[in-house]
Amino acid sequence: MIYNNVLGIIFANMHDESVSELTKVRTMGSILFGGRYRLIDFPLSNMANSGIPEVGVITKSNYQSLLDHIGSGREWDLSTKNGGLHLLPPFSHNNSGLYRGRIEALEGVLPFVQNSDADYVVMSDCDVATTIDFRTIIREHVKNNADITVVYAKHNFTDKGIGSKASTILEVNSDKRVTSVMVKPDILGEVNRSLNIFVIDRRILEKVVNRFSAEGYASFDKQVLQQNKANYKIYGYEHKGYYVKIEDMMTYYDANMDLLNIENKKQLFHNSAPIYTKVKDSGPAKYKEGSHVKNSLVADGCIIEGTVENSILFRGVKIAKGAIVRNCILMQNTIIDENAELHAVITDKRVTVGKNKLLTASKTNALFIKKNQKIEDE
Amino acid sequence: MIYNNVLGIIFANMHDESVSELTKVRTMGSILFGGRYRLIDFPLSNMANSGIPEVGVITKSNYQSLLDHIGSGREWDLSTKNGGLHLLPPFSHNNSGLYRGRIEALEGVLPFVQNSDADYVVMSDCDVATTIDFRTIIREHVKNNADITVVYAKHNFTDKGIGSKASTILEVNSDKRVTSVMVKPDILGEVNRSLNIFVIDRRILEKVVNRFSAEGYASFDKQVLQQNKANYKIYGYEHKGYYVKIEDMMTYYDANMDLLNIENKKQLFHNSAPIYTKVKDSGPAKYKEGSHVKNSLVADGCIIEGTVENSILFRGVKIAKGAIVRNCILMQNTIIDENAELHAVITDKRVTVGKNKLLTASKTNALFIKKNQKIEDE
Amino acid sequence: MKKECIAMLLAGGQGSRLYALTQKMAKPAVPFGGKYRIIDFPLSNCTNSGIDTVGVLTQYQPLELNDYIGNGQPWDLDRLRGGVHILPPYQTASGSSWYEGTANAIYQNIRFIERYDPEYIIVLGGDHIYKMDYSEMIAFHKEKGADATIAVLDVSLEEASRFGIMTCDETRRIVDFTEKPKHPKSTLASMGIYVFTWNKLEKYLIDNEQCCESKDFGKDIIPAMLENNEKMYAYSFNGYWKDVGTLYSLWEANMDILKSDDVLNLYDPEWKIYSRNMSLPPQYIGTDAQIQESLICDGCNINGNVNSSIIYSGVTVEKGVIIDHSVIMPGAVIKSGAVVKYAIIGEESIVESDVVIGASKEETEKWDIAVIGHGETISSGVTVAPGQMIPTI
Amino acid sequence: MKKECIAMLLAGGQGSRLYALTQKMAKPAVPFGGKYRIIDFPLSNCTNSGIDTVGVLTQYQPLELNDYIGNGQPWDLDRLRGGVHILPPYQTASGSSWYEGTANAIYQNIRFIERYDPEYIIVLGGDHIYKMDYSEMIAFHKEKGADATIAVLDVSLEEASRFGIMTCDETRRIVDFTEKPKHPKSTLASMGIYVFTWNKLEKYLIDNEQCCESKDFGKDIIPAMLENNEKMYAYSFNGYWKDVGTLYSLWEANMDILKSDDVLNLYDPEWKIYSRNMSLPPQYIGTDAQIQESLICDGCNINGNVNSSIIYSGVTVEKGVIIDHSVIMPGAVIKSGAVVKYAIIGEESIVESDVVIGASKEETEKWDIAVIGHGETISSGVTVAPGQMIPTI
Repeated sequence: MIYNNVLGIIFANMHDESVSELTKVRTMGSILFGGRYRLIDFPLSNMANSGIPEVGVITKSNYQSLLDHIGSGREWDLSTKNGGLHLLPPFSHNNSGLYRGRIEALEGVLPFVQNSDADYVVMSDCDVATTIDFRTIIREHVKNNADITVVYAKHNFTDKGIGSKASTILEVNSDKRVTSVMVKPDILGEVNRSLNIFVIDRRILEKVVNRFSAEGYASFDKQVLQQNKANYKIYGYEHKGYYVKIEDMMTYYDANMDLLNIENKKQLFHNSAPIYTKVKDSGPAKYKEGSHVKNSLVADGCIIEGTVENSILFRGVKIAKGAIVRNCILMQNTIIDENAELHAVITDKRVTVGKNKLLTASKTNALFIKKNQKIEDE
Repeated sequence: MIYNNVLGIIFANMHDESVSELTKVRTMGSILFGGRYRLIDFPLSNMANSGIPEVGVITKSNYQSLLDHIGSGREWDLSTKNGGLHLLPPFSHNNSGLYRGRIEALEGVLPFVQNSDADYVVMSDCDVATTIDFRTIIREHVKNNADITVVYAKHNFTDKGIGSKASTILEVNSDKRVTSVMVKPDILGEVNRSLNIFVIDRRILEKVVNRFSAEGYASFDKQVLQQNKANYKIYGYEHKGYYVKIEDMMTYYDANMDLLNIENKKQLFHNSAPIYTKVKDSGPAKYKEGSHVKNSLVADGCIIEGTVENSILFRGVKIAKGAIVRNCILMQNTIIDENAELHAVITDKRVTVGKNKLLTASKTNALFIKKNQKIEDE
Repeated sequence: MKKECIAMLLAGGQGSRLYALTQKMAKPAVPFGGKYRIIDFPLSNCTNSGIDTVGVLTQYQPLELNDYIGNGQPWDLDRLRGGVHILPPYQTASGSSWYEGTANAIYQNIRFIERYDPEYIIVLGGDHIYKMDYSEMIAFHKEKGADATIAVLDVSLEEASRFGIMTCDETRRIVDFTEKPKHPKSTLASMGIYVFTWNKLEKYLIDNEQCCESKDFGKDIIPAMLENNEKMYAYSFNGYWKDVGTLYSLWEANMDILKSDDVLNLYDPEWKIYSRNMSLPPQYIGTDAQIQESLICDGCNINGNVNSSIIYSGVTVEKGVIIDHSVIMPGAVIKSGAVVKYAIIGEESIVESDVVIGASKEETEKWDIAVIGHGETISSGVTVAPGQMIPTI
Repeated sequence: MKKECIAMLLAGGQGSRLYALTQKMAKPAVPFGGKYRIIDFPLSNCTNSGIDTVGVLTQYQPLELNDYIGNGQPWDLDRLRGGVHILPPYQTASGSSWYEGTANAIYQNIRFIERYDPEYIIVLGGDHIYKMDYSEMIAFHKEKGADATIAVLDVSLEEASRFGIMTCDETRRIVDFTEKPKHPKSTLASMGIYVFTWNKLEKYLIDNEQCCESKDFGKDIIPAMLENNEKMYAYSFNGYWKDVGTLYSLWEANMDILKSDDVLNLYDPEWKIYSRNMSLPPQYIGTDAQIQESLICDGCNINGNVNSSIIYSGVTVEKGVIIDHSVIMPGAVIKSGAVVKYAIIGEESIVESDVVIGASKEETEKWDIAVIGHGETISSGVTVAPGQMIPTI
């Protein structure tokens, strides 16, 4: 069974800076998404569903929420004596706990990689939510006799939003061999965008990290993929399934709202490859007399008496009588009091919006309200 | 069930400096002891056996080995959704990860204490190995209507070794109320020595930590027990069971050797209150032809062909043909090659002593060999 | 390893009065309350009461139940010492036998119980919906120095003849017990929850094997103990308690949850009801949905009209559907234009377009709930009358 | 949830030829090799082969076994999806029955198997000691496109008539199979380990229920498949394999372990044998102990003379005791001056001072091993002759 021969590595903090409002109190991996998930649930569930028996999660800072969320890895069936889930905290990296890029981060956890018997390493960031079977990619990687396989997807960059400036762009030839790599360019049109998911031979990974970290380089994309593409057999793998990539607050908002399209939701959540997450044992969602709910995702534990449209409600959200919520993302335990009205608002966990309050913003620039904040008359 | 109403707190790093040879690569709590244990196994098992459902372990530095050892708390049956085992790493403490004493350490984890519903907190360091039922102490604490109960044991200080200079000494009146507290004094004779185990009302603990950390104090023993003994109802509880207290390398050596007295071993390891530890799935200990083993503790997974006397062998130790080991403590996976001879040596994990090597020291000043060291001819 | 108190949960019953729902499933595994199964209630009560060792006695269609309980993790009962243990009947060197009665089931597991050397055991049923702190009942038992304590509920005089009925003196000591009396002397009804001092019970279990045919707690053990003047007390319970032994009472208990949070609060963080999670995405409420006074669970797609109903996990309700006062069990699909009123729809059943199931009390003379078994398909255009039952084939 | 391959472990046998040791314990729960029980070997093989879903079919005295397997954690089989499941017989709406044969036991659990929708199932016994990578056998099965693959061992011609014997063509395809032939045509013996393509086996299981009395793999299913010309292959195994179905072979297998690391290496970090841990302190070897060529486990106190023996967890061997070529099971106490030679002493048994049990082959004419059952006390001064058996009362 080839996929038993694979080690998973997840970078929980990579891209933290791109959604700094949300990562002030947590890692990229522990950002809440889609009503009941955190972003790390996607790479972790994909790895578990692909039969990868051992996964290391590289963290840097703010990882208490991540620690609470993944626990011993039980929900992903990665709570085992052999293999299983390993949190790799910063102290393994020269005690500083800081790293500038993927290469430095990997250098800090090199003993973990070296102790593994695996032939292949699957590496993933937490900025992409998708359902993907790593077994298929590894088979392709083996067939190509590749050193490194980069997972990409076609994307059409327009002049809206952050554009290509947050991505690595690949060109591949007809054999799928990578011929050109652009790191954070500013371009338009349809291109191959890297999803920050890689398959790499373990021994090559060790060599690459040893060599380039000694030379002081930090960026994997620049140093390995771009500068050394002639020295390694680097292939691309096109992921054709549905995905969202979170690059800033606007893409975060849009990615959530995208799930209100039921086709997208179906593509992200297959019955055959469930996305696992921490179980909270909330009661069912309760719709009281007078509730009006349309085109929304609602998690267990919500209690709704007001109006909710085109919105995402995380677990334990309460919408009181007469309240109106439109185009909003309300995270866990948000409370919207009587007759309050919200348009295009993102609330972090445990926000309270008091009676009769009115908060409006636009869908292209949603208003963000910080964790634990109370918006009430004094 | 009163003891379901109790929160446990273990200080894993307290006293690290006293056995710095061993804590260079680990916390006090993860020091190996008695053939198959780590010191934290004792407070953790005592808490589990006393039915305490939730335990926080406060760490500071070097806690990777501790993390590996306690995992999700499964071996202590503390791997539960509610309560269970919580590792409280340094970043909860102002991001600095450093604390000077118990009060500062507690300040860093105060939210954990405040979130608890418990009425009582049992606090323990990792420097004492004993079997103790916290239920009895809590009952006494409740009966006395005490704010704080300090567990102590009678001890007769002689002029040998470190003496009283590593301990807090209590005087109690006939009601067991604490009347006098000496912190690290230099005295002789039989006194009440604190075992660094406390029961304290949760609300009192919160108040004490808030107040004294704001005032800049770090030491619980000095600031609370000594300076404020009139302001709190502080009682002593005499622990009459067998215990060892580890204060420096010499007491560490003696504490291990003490277990070769079968009466001591019986007192430390009851059938009714087992000491749990991480399971390694080693094979049985194997005694080959030519082995001579006397008066020794031998853990599973050892393979012995040579001579072993008055020694403690941890898991996976190999003693080759013709080798002689006397009055030694050999930690996990130590290898003693053919015809090597060791007297009064402590080897850390994975030490190798080559063929024909002779290492001798005295029982009052055992030789310590660092982790992974190889003593061989070049 | 010694435990002060362990629980023995009698989950063996076939639940024949739940016929359509228990053809291939033990009664305690029947879904309830949106995301739960009946057994979640006693198991969660155990966990919340600090009881970490539970023996579950099964013999009828235990596959779903075994699979559902699994390692016990959802209820924090995946313990290295204690935890939840499924206890089926077994063969011994001297022969083999199925469990013959409630007392016999416990008797056959004496060796299991003795591994934990308990002071007390609490005997529970697997077919009641309630939240109860067993630790308070055990404290009462200890305080009274009782040999047996029976949890009791004050019922109406009419109902009393369906229960085991007790008479107590002023200290709550039981002076009389009658199983299903025709002329009840009191209204204190046994809830089928017993705390026993174990060494006392063990003796009666062994004696009972010799003498009695029925081997039952209510019929044999309790009367025998009473006769011998053992110290038996009644522990009063005042909360919500419902026997869900019939299809109607199962439906009614579901409806009770909708009434108000106070009846059976499923949102109390201090007394959570745990259940095995199915890893489904959040429910999606479509643009044509109309939902009033209902509970809906993870994984549902709702685009119809839902009123006063409980929609379990992973249910699809298409556009134009009307669901009223109904219980739709996990994975069912209700297709466009179907009307489901005062009905129970079993797990994974499919109700095709324009089917009409059940009716409200006002719409019909001979009213009762309609029931569709698990995994059934009701073809387009069919009408299922009120009170009709379509069992699983 | 889909699994490519799941294991079904037949642990139901009474093991009547292990009489003294299986009076109150299913055979797979019998202690073996110092700190293991027999079932640790197939379970650890599953884990090490990447099989994370195992059904354990039990019906005889399953208490120890259930308790020992518990949540499956020691073998990494405490999974939320898959993991180890105990499968006892059960009652259905249409009746109830005990398992009647190996094939019937699997047949009765078809619904369990189908929950995992497996391509393959591997059928294992619970009474063999061996280390085997099942994933290689499954790979062989896939490579051959087989319907059934049987693991075979080359035995001597004399032994062959005790086994199911196969004849193969040059592609390893099985052309003939005979259960316990009087005149074996080959020496390829079935180890009782089968890989089946599930949808193929399912059909034969269902057909077999109708036609046959014995409902057994070796007697019915394999011959029927062969007759129908299904693709059946023999997978050769070369490692150590021992049936421990008799007291003598159990003793012998224990002695085998002592011979050399190569026979059955218990110290291989790449293929650990997992077992449930008892949380005992390290063994103490006293000042009067003499130990040669022996295995000793956690929690023992040894102060006597131990030669070529296996001393299980928590055993006490007092001063002046002589133990030779013996197997001392967990928790036994051998008191001062006792002599135990070529014997098996059951769990928690007590051998009082100056007892003599067994003898070496040289010391006696009618030699055999002596056996003391679990929990027995042998009073001071008693002599237990070689070959004598004292069963558990």
